[in-house]
Amino acid sequence: MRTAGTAEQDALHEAAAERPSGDGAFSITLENFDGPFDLLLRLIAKHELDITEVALSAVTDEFIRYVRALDGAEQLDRASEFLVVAATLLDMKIVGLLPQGELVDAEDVAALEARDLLFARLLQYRAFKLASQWFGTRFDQETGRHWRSVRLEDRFRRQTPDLVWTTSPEDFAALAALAFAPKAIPVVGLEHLHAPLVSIREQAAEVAALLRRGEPLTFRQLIAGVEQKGVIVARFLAVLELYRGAAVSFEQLEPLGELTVRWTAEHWSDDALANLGADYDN
Amino acid sequence: MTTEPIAPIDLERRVEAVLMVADEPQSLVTLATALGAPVPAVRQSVERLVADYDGEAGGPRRGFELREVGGGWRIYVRPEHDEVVREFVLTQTPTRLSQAALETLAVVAYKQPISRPQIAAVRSVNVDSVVKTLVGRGLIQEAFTDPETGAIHYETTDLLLVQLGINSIEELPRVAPLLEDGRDGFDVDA
Amino acid sequence: MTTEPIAPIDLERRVEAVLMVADEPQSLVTLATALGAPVPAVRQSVERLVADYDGEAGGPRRGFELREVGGGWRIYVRPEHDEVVREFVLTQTPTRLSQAALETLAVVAYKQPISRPQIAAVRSVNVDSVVKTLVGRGLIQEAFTDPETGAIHYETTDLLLVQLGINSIEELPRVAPLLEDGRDGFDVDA
Repeated sequence: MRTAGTAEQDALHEAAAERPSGDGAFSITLENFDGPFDLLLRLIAKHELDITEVALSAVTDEFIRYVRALDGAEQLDRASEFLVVAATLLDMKIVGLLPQGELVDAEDVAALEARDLLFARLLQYRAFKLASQWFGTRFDQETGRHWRSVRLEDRFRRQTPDLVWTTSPEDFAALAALAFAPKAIPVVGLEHLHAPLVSIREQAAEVAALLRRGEPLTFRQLIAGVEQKGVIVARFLAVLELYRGAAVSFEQLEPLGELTVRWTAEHWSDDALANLGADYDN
Repeated sequence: MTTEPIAPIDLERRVEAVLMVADEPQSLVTLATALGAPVPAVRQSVERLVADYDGEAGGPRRGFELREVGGGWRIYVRPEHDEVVREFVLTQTPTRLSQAALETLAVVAYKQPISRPQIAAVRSVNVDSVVKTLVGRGLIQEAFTDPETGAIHYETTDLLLVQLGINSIEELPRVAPLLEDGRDGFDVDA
Repeated sequence: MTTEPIAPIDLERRVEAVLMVADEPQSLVTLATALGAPVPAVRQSVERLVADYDGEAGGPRRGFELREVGGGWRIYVRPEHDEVVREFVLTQTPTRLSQAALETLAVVAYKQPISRPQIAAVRSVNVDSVVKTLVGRGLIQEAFTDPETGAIHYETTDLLLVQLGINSIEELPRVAPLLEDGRDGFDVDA
């Protein structure tokens, strides 16, 4: 079994800051932590596994346990980020438990393909993580360098063309307001849903607004008056996303029958919409 | 009006003179335009000045050097004197980039032009605020907007090259070895 | 602790390194303090550099020269290259301020007097070169130097008022984010 470079491994170990929690279960602090791939890399480093090694069941267990621990209300949106990775790992674990040798059915093949895809993305993620170290080092080196950039000699300064000034006091004040405005305004990240597309997030907001009045509604009622097919699809996906976020529950008495949706979230904040539907952003 | 060709030695002195007032790296083309000399002649002059300041033309190794950075030439203090100079000029160093920002920057640098959703897919997290930071620092900029999806694509700027102390994006270390199944790639820096 | 005396040749290199990045003429005393060398040694180094750049030490007569102005030493373009340099400066100087320069100017206007690090904190970028441009354009000027930190504080000039077509900085429209933290920047003397 190959292990990753030791220097990097040490760094990963440090960053992971693992500690046994009260019940003895493994846990990882969220500080300086950067999403599912990061977690996966840290778990792999902790077990000194080559990331192409299939014997990942220990890592899978920890990963799944971690995802389960995310189950707090404020972590719901985060947890959704992990679902794809977690599902892939579970598939891999199932394949790992099967007798080695022949692959019997398409599901196993799909799991292996998913594994390859996961590894490919993990490798890519790790490659850029390593490349970023080079960036960091270069930035630090160059910050210490000094270059000649001195005030222009007076005799040349007098020769420079006059400034063309077109800014009114009002524009000037607007510029100041822009500069003084707090930089990181917490916004719902709708920007990466682009103009012609239908926003699942917006549709989710619609659905939430309709359902939060209290009365359960059928899906038919939820799409009443909507004519564009895209909007109907997005609204349906939004319902599924809200279900995934434990904000709504379904009732369907018979297959293909009327679907009744009920608002069930006790603590709801519109912030939860921020990451909703992120999987559809591509 | 015909212009006399400038003797090489004079051209070197003129390049030197212009570099004394320039506050950005100067490309050979800009220098050639300003000096009314052909680009190859300017290139030779610059090369001779580099050697000259490096002490390879009979003179001393100067306390300064001529460096190509971000697609242009600029006078730098030689690294061994940076410490002395630091105590001297009060420059203000920018705050360091976060690890997340560095990693996002690396993704953009190697995969440009790239859209935010594409960056997010590589990073597996939401990158909106980090992209905003990098644009604000002038390290990346909008390249174009995809007419179909409306997605803004980003590319790196010349300022990034200057701050990395490199001359073109091709000077970045190759990322391919890092992507190969982990055999050698990950040991590169060990 | 005793310090090794610096060899004359090394001292020359350090002096030229400092002079390459220094904005203002530097007195021998300032140089000596910064370099940790005795004033007479620095004087000799400066004298040798003057001769060196003038081509009297075996090397070429440089495109730049070391001149004493107002009690200090600074590197200037040699007058015989003035014309070329003037041409270069003309083509390089834009007639409009960049967006970054305008925003920085707005920050100074509303928060003056303000130091470079303070401006950088608001703008969250390095503002050294932009401040230099604004000073060069005569739109801002040094107000005072903080005796403790040594940080230069900047204020706007009458030229800015003229450009904006107003009589005093109080005539600028009020800005909401400034009002929120209780002081709008203009109530200081109210």
